[in-house]
Amino acid sequence: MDLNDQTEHKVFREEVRTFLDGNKHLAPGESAFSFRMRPRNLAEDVRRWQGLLVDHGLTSRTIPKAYGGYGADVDILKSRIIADEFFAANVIQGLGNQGISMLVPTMLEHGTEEQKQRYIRPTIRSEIVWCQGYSEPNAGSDLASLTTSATEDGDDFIINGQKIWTSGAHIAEMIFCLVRTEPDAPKHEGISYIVFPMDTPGIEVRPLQTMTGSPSFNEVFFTDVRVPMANVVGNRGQGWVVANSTLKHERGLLGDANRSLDSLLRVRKLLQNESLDGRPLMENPLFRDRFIRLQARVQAMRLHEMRMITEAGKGKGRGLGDMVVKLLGCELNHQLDGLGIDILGEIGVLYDDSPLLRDGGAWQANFMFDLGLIIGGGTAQIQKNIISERGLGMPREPKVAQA
Amino acid sequence: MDLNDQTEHKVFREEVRTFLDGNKHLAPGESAFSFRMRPRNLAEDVRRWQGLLVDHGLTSRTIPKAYGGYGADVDILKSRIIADEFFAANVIQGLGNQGISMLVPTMLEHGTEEQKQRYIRPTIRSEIVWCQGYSEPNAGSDLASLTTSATEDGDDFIINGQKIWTSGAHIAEMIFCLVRTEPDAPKHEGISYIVFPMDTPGIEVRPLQTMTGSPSFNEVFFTDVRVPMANVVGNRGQGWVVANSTLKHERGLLGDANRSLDSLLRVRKLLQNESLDGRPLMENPLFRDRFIRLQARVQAMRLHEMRMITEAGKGKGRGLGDMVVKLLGCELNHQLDGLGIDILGEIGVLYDDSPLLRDGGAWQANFMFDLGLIIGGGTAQIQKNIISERGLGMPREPKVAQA
Amino acid sequence: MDFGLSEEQELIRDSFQGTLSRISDLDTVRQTAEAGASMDKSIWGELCALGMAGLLIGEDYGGAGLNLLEAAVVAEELGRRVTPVPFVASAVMAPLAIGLGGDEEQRREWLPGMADGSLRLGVAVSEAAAGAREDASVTAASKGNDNVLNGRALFVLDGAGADAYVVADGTGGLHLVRAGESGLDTVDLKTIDRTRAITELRFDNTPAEPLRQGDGVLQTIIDAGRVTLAADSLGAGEVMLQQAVDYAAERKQFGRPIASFQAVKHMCAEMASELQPCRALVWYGAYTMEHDPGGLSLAAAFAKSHVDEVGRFVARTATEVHGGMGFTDLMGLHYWFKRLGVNRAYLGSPERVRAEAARLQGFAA
Amino acid sequence: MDFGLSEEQELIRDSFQGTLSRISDLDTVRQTAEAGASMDKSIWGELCALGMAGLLIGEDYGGAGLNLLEAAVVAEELGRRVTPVPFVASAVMAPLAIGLGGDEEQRREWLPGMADGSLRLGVAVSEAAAGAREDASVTAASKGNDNVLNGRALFVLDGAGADAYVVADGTGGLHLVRAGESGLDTVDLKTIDRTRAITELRFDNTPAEPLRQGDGVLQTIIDAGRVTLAADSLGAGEVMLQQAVDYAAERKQFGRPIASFQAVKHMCAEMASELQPCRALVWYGAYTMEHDPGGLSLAAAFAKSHVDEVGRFVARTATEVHGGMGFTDLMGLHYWFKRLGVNRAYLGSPERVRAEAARLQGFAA
Repeated sequence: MDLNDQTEHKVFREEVRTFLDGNKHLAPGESAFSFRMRPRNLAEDVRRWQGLLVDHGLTSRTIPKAYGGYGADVDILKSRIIADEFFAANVIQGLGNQGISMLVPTMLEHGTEEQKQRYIRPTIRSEIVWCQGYSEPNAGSDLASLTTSATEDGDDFIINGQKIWTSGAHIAEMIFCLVRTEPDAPKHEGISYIVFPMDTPGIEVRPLQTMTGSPSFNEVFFTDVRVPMANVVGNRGQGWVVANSTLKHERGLLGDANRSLDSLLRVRKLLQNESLDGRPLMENPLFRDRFIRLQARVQAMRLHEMRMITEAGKGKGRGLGDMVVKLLGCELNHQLDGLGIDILGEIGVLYDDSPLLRDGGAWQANFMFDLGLIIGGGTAQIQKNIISERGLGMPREPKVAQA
Repeated sequence: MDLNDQTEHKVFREEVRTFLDGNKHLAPGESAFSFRMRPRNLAEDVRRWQGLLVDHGLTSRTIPKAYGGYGADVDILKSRIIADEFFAANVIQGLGNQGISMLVPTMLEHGTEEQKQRYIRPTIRSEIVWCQGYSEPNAGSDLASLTTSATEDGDDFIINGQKIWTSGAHIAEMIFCLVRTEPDAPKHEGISYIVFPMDTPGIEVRPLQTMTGSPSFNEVFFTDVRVPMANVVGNRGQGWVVANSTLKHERGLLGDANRSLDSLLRVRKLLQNESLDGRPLMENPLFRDRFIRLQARVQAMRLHEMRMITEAGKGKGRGLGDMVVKLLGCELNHQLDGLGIDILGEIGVLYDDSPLLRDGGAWQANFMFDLGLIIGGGTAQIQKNIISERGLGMPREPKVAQA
Repeated sequence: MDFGLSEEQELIRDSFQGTLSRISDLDTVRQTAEAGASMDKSIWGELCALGMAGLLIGEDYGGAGLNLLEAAVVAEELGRRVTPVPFVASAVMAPLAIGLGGDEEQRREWLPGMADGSLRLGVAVSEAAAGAREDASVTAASKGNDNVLNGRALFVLDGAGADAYVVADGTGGLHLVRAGESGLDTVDLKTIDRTRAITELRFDNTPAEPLRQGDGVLQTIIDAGRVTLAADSLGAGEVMLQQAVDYAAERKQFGRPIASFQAVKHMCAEMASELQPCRALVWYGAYTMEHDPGGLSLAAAFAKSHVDEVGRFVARTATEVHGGMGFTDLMGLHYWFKRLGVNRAYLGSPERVRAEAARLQGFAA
Repeated sequence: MDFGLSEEQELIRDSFQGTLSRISDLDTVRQTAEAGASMDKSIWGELCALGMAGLLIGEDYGGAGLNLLEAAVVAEELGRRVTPVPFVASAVMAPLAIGLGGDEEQRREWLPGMADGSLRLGVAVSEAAAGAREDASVTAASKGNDNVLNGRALFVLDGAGADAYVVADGTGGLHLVRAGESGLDTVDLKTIDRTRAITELRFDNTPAEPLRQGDGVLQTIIDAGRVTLAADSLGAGEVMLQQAVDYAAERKQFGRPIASFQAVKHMCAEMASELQPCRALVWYGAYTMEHDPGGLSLAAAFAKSHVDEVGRFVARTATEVHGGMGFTDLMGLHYWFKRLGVNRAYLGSPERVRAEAARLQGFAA
């Protein structure tokens, strides 16, 4: 175990700091976090910043140069150093949207050379923003039962159906999407993974009102949407396998320890700055104890992430340790939000543009949004199924007898 | 809603108090609670006391006179008054063992006139002590899969098999038992409910060592045990129905709010009497908050019990409100034990005859025993199945397809 | 002993249940909420016609002369329907404040209008009930012949659009302040719960009329408010459970209703188990006001704090059972979620209320 | 950055794992426990031959000169096997106390015997680590040329049969007291955990030798002890989970293995989820002792308090998965249950340790 930087890494850390000193004035002020909460059109400064980071190898480091990346070898510690230094400087990191975190790795693994050439560079530079078309109204946890159909017509597919929970669909240029191309095959085997522009005729995006009051998600309707068959990624009918590699990326993304740390620091500020009957709430032993409990959990998650990164660096496969991250991380964030709300008391139920509101209403918004994340990306129940089955080797739910 | 005594009840309360003033010197000193923990031979004074209570209608009040009871009408409030006054006087109440609480109601409902005449009077007077032969090593939660067999031989059954979790088998004179009399019938339909003496040849009782260190339970082995067919209670093959009425009684019995109240008072004493660094632990805001949380739960359970008693008195059937009592009550007791242990710190892990031990080691013993109760009498998981299916009308687990 | 509702109480429940099912459906709630109105006047009118506003007001003053248990029964129904009308302050705390704390003249002046619903009152007791945030505090002083208030009261329940306010000063005295009085500023505070409104009051030598028999009344109205909020939460929680059960029966995944999955069943069983005993706790809290006033504060503390905790658990778990649908606005589940959220914060958080329960029993200084 | 064990550390783990699987099976544990011995001498001998007792003792004194991380790795294995040998006090806290707090003469006198296992030491620091119960307190005084102790120390770890004791006085000073010294009484205390022994020490002008460089050492050995207990609990918890998974695969009810029921699967998934990140927390706590000593106390507090809570959850849940079988003695599951139970109480309850964590960060006075 060695958590100190070696010489090469000390040099690299200095390089990152130098970059930040010289360029942080160009960084968009908005925190990555609030950006994630409310997808909106990427401001020009965000795209410029992203391009700058790509050019300096401070994001998408390991993407081959041929596809617009930095072409660096995998070096977990360098990634960590980047994250830590950006965090310390309070500067927005490289974007972690669905195109970058999900489409790019999938395409690198399954795409044709032409697809890679065409899509990866603009995606990592955020010149193309993607949305994900997986869930359907009747295919949530049971994703493989999706029914959006793609029927052949010459060299094209004609797509009809509906997607839901499509985050960012209203601002995305492209969608990566699961459609049923082989209606007669068993349900996991008739699905294809396909990409197409969101301005293709026949696509309608409707914002989905959620409990937070801001439409973070959309419904997307397809009516006779014509897409060339060449846009399938991986083999036709094998979309389930292709998508599952992507889903794994999503599950990692959702339980991010940095996000928990950020929340924890905000809770600490509340405890220090808010008062009740004139006394700072940090003096309240119950809240303090809850805070320390959650602090220990955040610390455990951060260190666990470092252990997982190390194991991945040693070429160990993703195991139980990775599977638990989403379940624990989402729950931890929800608990942190709940503590924040409780510390604030009646202030904690204020919303919108109410006077006295703290942190722009983020506490309530996050309390709901993080509950949404416990549900989304595979509900907590599905996560527990996966952990018990794939992680612990327990049997799958037995098949149900036909009545 | 009226929680005050009416004139008749005021008079009755006075009668109970007078009885207690005049007779409490005859009461066995041992509390009902410690008695339950460690079944042992009933001392003569316990039987005498029980007989006295039966004669005065202070227990088994509503059992018909013909069968040795007091023959009183159902009067929930009078039962409550008895319980309250005995509790206040710190005097052991009428016994609540398995014979009285389970066998007697079952026999009243399903027994023949001869069975009632023969068994009820001595049972309620504790002249006969019963044990319950339900669970088997491979039939725990799935009780109906029991395999102890009873094969016909003239007018007798010959019983072979094994029971487990038989509390008090080593001191019981009689057993009420589920055996499979119709091996070819569907599993719920081949079972009979049968009673017989524990000194019948072919019965072997072996104490079962448990985590508490004291053998509260037994295994009971039957080898060619000969029992007259006339000892079946209810119809042959309908033992499942007969037993289920009894199980319901058990489930009520296990989640007794008086027991929780008793634990709560003991926890309060710990908080007041124990100190850390010279300061009473009641000054610790964390323990105090946990105490008040659990106090609210105990209060909720006590009041809920009163509501359920009232509803039963109005002839409403047993519903959701009754089903939750066991689940909540056992969990609550376990939580109270855990708080006691935590308050005691290192003293709380002492055991046996250790110096410094508090309350004879009851805190650890109960922490384990109450966990055993969460498991026993239908695990918490089975309770939740029942609540969701029978209480909330959710569907049963679907049948599993044969592989 | 009879631990249950009387026939009359059941009748009240049924009549509110029937009326509310007709007039307070989700569409109406949604319209009111989305319009930012936090009160539906036609619902208010119909419920006042049923006697809601005068439940706790003596018959001599045009009310029904009933007790807190009846108010709790009604609150539960309002919670079930997340009905957008003022109740806890306007129909419970304020009538009790004036009924118990006002002299005959004050009762004559205020109660009849309150009983028929033509007068609505907000209640400003948050600093006493939940603790003072920011620099909130109210002081009363004499100015000439007048009694005036100065300072700031936050989180005034049912404050928006009220005709007057019952205001607690820092010493526990209660005052009546008319809307539009000189030196009175009101600031609307929006919360996650769009079905009920709170405000902030700012006093600058604002004329106020002291309640002349106010001793000990402040704690009583806080206790009554706590019981009422607990009843409201109980109703909201019960509905969330029922919605979860219903949704699970309909929603299919993996070829079967999700209600047949053990994980979903157990989530529902746990909600049901936690909710069931809450009713007795709420009823008893309400019952003590009339029959064991010395026990009211403790009983109210148990009811409020316990139901708050159960409420948070149920709000979260029922939403989870609904999956993504629970997170959307489509089914409106979040109206109940948010109602439970604010009930928890009002009139003392569970932590604070438990600390009071400890003090009441002599366990803490 | 490398957040993992070195090859050497993995070798140590594997060698203890191999040896323990051979010598510390459940039958042996049970025999020792049922005999009331709380230590198996042949196991002790074999483990000392592997270097267990001298792990943290410098090579100059016959030890392996390793660090707390290696001790944590070993503790996890001992927890996995509920091995009935003294470790936390005898092989971690006492060697550190003398290594850090003793002068060269004291180190020369004690450490070699401790390293080879011929000397076993108990550690009496409960009053400092967990708070004083009853009238426990120890005072040191000079009497002539001698340093003597008076008073009473409770819950002395690894105290039974020890050759000497490291004792903290009320001011934080550390002393060595030999077994059999005049004015020393020992009282054995039985706990639910039959695999390790604690005692009480009573001092009546008992001659004692102060550790001459003791400043700050008391807190360090408490921190090291906390990390070690957390590691022991982690091992015990991991085994309980594995046993639950194995039992569920075997046990059939309703015609299928209970492992196929979602409720059982989810209980196991929850245990696994809670346990997984504990390892990093424990390792990091151990790592700080060498690499970030200023951060040791806080890291140890997080490790101890969090693993304590996870341990209670796992102990209970794994027992539940076993149904009645978990409650019997047959499978011996309760040895792990009880080991987790006492680890929670020793060297500071989670509540107390969290309060310390708050103070360390300046959040509380």
